[in-house]
This record gives sequence, structure tokens and C-alpha cells, in this order.
Amino acid sequence: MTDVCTDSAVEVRGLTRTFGVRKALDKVDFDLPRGAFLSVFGPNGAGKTTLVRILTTLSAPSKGTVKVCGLDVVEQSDKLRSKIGLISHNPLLYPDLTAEENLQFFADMYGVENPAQRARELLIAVELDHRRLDTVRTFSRGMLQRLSIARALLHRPEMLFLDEPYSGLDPHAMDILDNLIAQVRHDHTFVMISHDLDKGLELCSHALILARGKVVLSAPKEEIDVDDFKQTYRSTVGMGVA
Amino acid sequence: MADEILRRTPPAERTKVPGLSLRQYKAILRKDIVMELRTKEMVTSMGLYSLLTMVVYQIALSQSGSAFDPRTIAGGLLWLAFIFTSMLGLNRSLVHEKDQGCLEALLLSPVDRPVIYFAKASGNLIFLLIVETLTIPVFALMFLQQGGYGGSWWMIPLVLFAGSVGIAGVGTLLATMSVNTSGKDFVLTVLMVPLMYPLLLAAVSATSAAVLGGDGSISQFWSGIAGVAGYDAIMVLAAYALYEFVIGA
Amino acid sequence: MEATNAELYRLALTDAPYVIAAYGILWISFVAYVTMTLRRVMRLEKAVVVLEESLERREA
Amino acid sequence: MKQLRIAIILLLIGGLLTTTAFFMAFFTAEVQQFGTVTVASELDTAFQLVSVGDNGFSYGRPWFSQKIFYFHVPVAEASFLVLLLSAVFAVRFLMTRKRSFDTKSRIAMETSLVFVILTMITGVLWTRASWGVWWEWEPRLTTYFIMMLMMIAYFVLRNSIEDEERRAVYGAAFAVLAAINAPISFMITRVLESNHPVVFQSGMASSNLLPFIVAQVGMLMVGYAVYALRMSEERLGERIDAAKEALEG
Repeated sequence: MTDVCTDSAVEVRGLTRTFGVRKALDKVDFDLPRGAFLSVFGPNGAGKTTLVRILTTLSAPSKGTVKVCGLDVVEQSDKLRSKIGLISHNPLLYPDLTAEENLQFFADMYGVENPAQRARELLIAVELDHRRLDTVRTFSRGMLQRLSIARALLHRPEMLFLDEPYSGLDPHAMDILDNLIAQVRHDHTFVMISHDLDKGLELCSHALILARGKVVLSAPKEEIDVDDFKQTYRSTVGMGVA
Repeated sequence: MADEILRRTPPAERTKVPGLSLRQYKAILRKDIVMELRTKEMVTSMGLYSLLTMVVYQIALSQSGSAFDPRTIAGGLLWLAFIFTSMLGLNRSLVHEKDQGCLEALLLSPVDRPVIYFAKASGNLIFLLIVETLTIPVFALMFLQQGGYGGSWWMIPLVLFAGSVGIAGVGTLLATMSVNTSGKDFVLTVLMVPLMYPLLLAAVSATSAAVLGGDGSISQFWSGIAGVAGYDAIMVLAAYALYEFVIGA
Repeated sequence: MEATNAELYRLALTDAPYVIAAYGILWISFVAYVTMTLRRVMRLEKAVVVLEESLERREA
Repeated sequence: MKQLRIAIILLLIGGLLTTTAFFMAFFTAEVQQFGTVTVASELDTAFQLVSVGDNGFSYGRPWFSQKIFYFHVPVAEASFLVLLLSAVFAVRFLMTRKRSFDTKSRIAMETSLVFVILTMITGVLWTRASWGVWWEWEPRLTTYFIMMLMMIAYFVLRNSIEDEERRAVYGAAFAVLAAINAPISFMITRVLESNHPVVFQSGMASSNLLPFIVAQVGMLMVGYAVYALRMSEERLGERIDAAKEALEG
């Protein structure tokens, strides 16, 4: 093996994020193998968003080291950014640009070769080709979500981050999203923030519960007893906001 | 077939693309221009705003009598209109980014933060210059008919450009901050006007020299331009240095 | 003679109210600001003592 | 609570020095003259006889309002130094992201604002006494007015941001901009100024210089003491927060 970091997609050591007395994350440790699907659970204010912001290089750790795809999130953030994609409950698309313009714009930002062709093939893949000349403002919630998946996959990332992707979707749109995730599941690593316990457990291969910035539970799915897990989760919700 | 499209690249194929920053700069600028051409939001609202300002000026000058020469305060009136108009546009330009979380998507891409700054500032500069070009003839027609124009023709464009660089440069940073506050427009005004004070003072001095002409106007014009240029150089540099911190917060 | 002299003095002392006002405002503001801050500091110190005592009791 | 003790000691020494300077200003410092008063005949008076001419006896008109300067200038200088201090802490905050630097920067800004307001008040009174007008757009006063507006803007900005860290970053960025902008404002008003009187008469007797220096040293001590006092208050607040966090967690 020439590549030293082949088996760990995420490596978090002693990750602490503080500002003053407030600890958003407190000595978080965990590993995630390549190809895994991690669901992060926790009540509001537990530090889920902060964790994902750090993993996606949007904020820096106060202490500890974080490696994603074998790259340090602070030192090698630029390299890392072209290896990850984010699908959020926010579409992250410009409403006044057309679907095609949006994708081409982000293709330019990522330095994708042949942006026009790449955008087109993704539009076909998410079945939005017929609407490619319409501004995104006119799209339904489900279409937006599909387009935002296409945006996240433009630069062929190794890892995908999902920030509550299901919130605000109707059942039909959820099915489509499930379907798309299933299609890319086999060769991407996933990290998903979720409020929906059942959905999150169904999709994941690893689960993590955060509460008040600390890891309450981190385990592969095989080791998890669903009832116990739900019990633990509920007890953290009772702990409230840090 | 769909499967191949959604696949990731093998790690070996990744290389840093040369000239990426320039491509990103162009992409952001082009996107802003395309969006503006489609919605015409900023230029219409800014243009209308500056026309309304002209009406307000008419009211302000209505009692001054025929002996009063509006040319003596023309520079001040113009820059007053521009500074308040610019804030309208700056605010809009950053609200676009903020609205659907697009700024986050921008920050997630492998783009150097200064590229975002310069692209956004260039876009704002272009829109500001367009509105200024539209406003000047109207202003001249309404207020400067008697007396005429004293300086050389290139003086006004020069001072307009130099002043707008400062407004767009510092304004882009301030708007990036104010867009994340409650009470966006108000905060932008409060931050912007005092910071713009030296620029406006120098620009008004140069503009007045250009409009009035006469003895010593050339030296007054150049000292004004020097002031504006000095301000531009220092403050745009500072804004550029601070942008990375501000946009990441 | 004396009247003119008084006039001279009056002329000199037209400034006086402003000088007095300047110093007065300066001192009063400083004293008021410092006193307010000191009072807040003392109140906070009491609160710190209370809280940290109960913290120690809990840890003990 | 070492800082509190230092604050109080410095406050006492500073108070003592400024009070000494106050008495020196009125009892030992030579009274400056501001023009002359001419009377028809020689007077038996303490006023200095300047010249005897054809149209009477000229006596020096004592420049009483100049006494304001003994404190006005030290306060102004202290305010500017504390603003610089605030900017330095702001830069250090941006480098380290430690909240303590943000607190220091904010408190320094607050202290500076107090001093700037006092500068403004004494400045206005001096303008009234010396020139007979309440306000004069004179470079120094104008600069301080702009500085005051920027400082108020700084607090408006901070208060309109919810997220604590973002508030700190934006505040720091604006503090740096304000500190850069203040000297530019001053220089540009200076350069473009043409028709205003020169404020300072050059040369000062040593009896005037001494209270001036004493007041300056004293005022700097008071300035630092105020800053330290507010800092110790903030520290206490932080300890209370930490204790509450630990108790409730």
C-alpha cells in the first residue's frame, strides 16, 4: 500500500471547539473507515453542526487534530475541499440562475474539466434535463434537492456530508433522495446529521450520539441494540442544550 | 450509465488545475452579472434611488434663490447620492449569496478566499459605475445648466472611478459583515459612512475642482485624487486582509 | 480708572464659565464612570464568592 | 484580583497627578496671551503692558480658555492610544481566536469611547470660548467626531450579532479598520484644509510645559486604570459564568 491513510476516512483525535467558557465540542474522538455511512444524532445544540462544519473545513478546531480522507482539515483544507461534497436542507443554489448555470458555476469553482458536458450528464442522471433552462426559483422542493445532489457530485467527491437532507421533503421526494443515495452509496463515504432516528439508523453503518459537545455513544451498527440505542438517545435529549 | 456519472474519481487522477483562481474569479463575476441581467434588481433599485435623491436635492435647493450657484456644492451632492445608492446595491449583492446558503457552498469549494473578495468587489464596482454613469447626465441636466463645466472632460470619470474603487472595496467587506446581522441596512449605513469619510472628503474636493475649474483647480483636483488613491490603496488592502477572517466566521 | 480695569477683567473672564464647565464635566464623568464600575465590581465579587463556595461544597 | 489592585493604585496615582496638573495649570503656569486690549490711559493692573502706541495703552488679553488644553490634549492622546491598543488586541484575536483578546479589545474600545466623548466635550467648550462658536469643522475636532461615530458603530455592530464568535471576529475586523481610518481622516482633513485658522501657537514656556506633561502622564495612568478596572469586572463576570456552567452542567 502506498497510500498511508487508505482505511480511515475520518480520524478525529481530542477535538475540542471552545469559545470562552462555552464548549461546542469537548474532546471528541472517533474513527470512520472508508466506505462507511455515519449517522450523527443528538439534540439541538449538541454540537452536530459544529462537528460537520469542522469536518468540512468551514471552521477550525480549537484543539485536537482532525483528518478527513487522510488530509488535515486545517493544513490541507484546500486539497480536502475538492474531495468532499455537502448536501444540506438548504439547497445551496442560486435561485436566479438556471439549473444548468448553477451546475456550470459550481463546476468552474471546483475546476471541473468540461463543465458544460459534466453539468449536462448530471442533469440527466438526476432527471432534470428537461428543466435545465428554467431558473431554480421555479423548482419544487424535491427538484431542488435532486439538483443539490447533482451539485454535490459535480467534482466526483470521495466523501459526502448530509446535513438533515430529509427535512422539508415530502414522501415522494424522500423516495427519490433515498434512491439517489443508494446509487452512490457503494463508493462514497457518508456522514449524515439527522433528527430522524429511524431513517438515520436504517441508512447507517456507524452511529454517533453527541450531547453537550461530548460523544455519548459511537459504534458500528452491528454492535448496536436498537432499543438500547433509542433509550440512550432519549436520555440525551432530556439533557437539553449545552 | 447513470452509475458512471455519479461515481467518484480514483484518487490518482486528482491534480491541482492551473489557472483555477482566475477561472473562479471569472465564474463568480459572470454569475453576478448574469443574475443582474436576469433580475435587473440592483441597477433598477439603485438607479431609481439616485433619481429620488435628485428630487430631494431639488427640494433642498428650492429656497436658495437664483443668486446661489449649485455648482459650488455639486461635488457634495453627487457623492452623497452615490454613497447612499451604493449601500443599497452592496446589501443586495451579499443578500443574494446569503439567501439560500450559497455562500457556504462557495466556501466549501476549493477557492482562495481573496478570490471571492475581489470577484464580489469587482461586480459591485461595475454596477456602481453603471449607476453613476446613468446619474451624472441627469444631475448635470437638472442642476448644472447655467455656468457649465469648468475642468477637462476626463476629470469626472477619473474621480468617479477612483472613488468607486474605495466604495466597492471597503463596502464589500462591510456588507459581508452587515448581511449577517439583524438590521442589515441600518448596520451597513452606520459602519460605512464614518469609514468613508476621508474618501468622500477627498472625492468631493476633486469633483468640485473639476466642475468649477478656474485658478488652482488643477492642483486641488490632483491633491483630491491623491487623497482618494491613498485611501483606496490602504483601505482596500486592509479589507482584503480582513476578508478571509470575516467570511469564515 | 477702576471701571476700565474691571472691564479688562471681565473681558478676560468671559472664557471662565467654559473652562470651569470643561473641567467640571471631565471630573464628574470620570468619577461617575469609575464609581459605577467599582460598584459593579464589588457586586460581582460577592456573587463570585457565593458561587465558588457552593462549587467547592459540591466538589467536596 | 491582582489586576483590580493595580487598577486602583494606578487610578489613585493618576488622580493625584492630574489633580496636581490641574492646580499647576491655574497657579504656576504662565497665562498665555490671545491678542491685546487697548485702553486710553495707563492702568494699575496685573495685566501685562504690551505696548504704548499713539492710540493708547495695549494690554495683553489673557487667554484663559487655553487652560482647557492642559486636559483636553492629554485626554485626546489617551483616547487615541487606547484605540490603538484595541486594534492591537483585535489583530491578536484574529490570529489566536482566544476570547480573552476579544474581551480586551472590546474593553479598550469602550475606554477609548469614554475618552473620545470627553475630548469632544472639552473640545466643543474650548471652541466656544476661544472662537465664539460651538462647533468648527476643524481637522482635529472632525477626526474625533468621526472616531466617535466609528466607535459607536463598533458597538452597534456587536449588538446586532447573535453568534458570539462571529460577533468577536466582526468586531475585531471593524476595530482594525477604525484604527486605520482615524489617522487617514486626520491627514486628509489636514491636506484639504485651506481656510481654517491654525490652532496651536508654537512655543510654550516651561511653566506651561510642566503641567502639560504631568497631566499627560496622569491621564495615561487614568486611562490604563479605567481599562484595567473594566477588565477585572469582565474577568469576574467570566468567572461567574464558568461557575454557573459548572454548577448547572
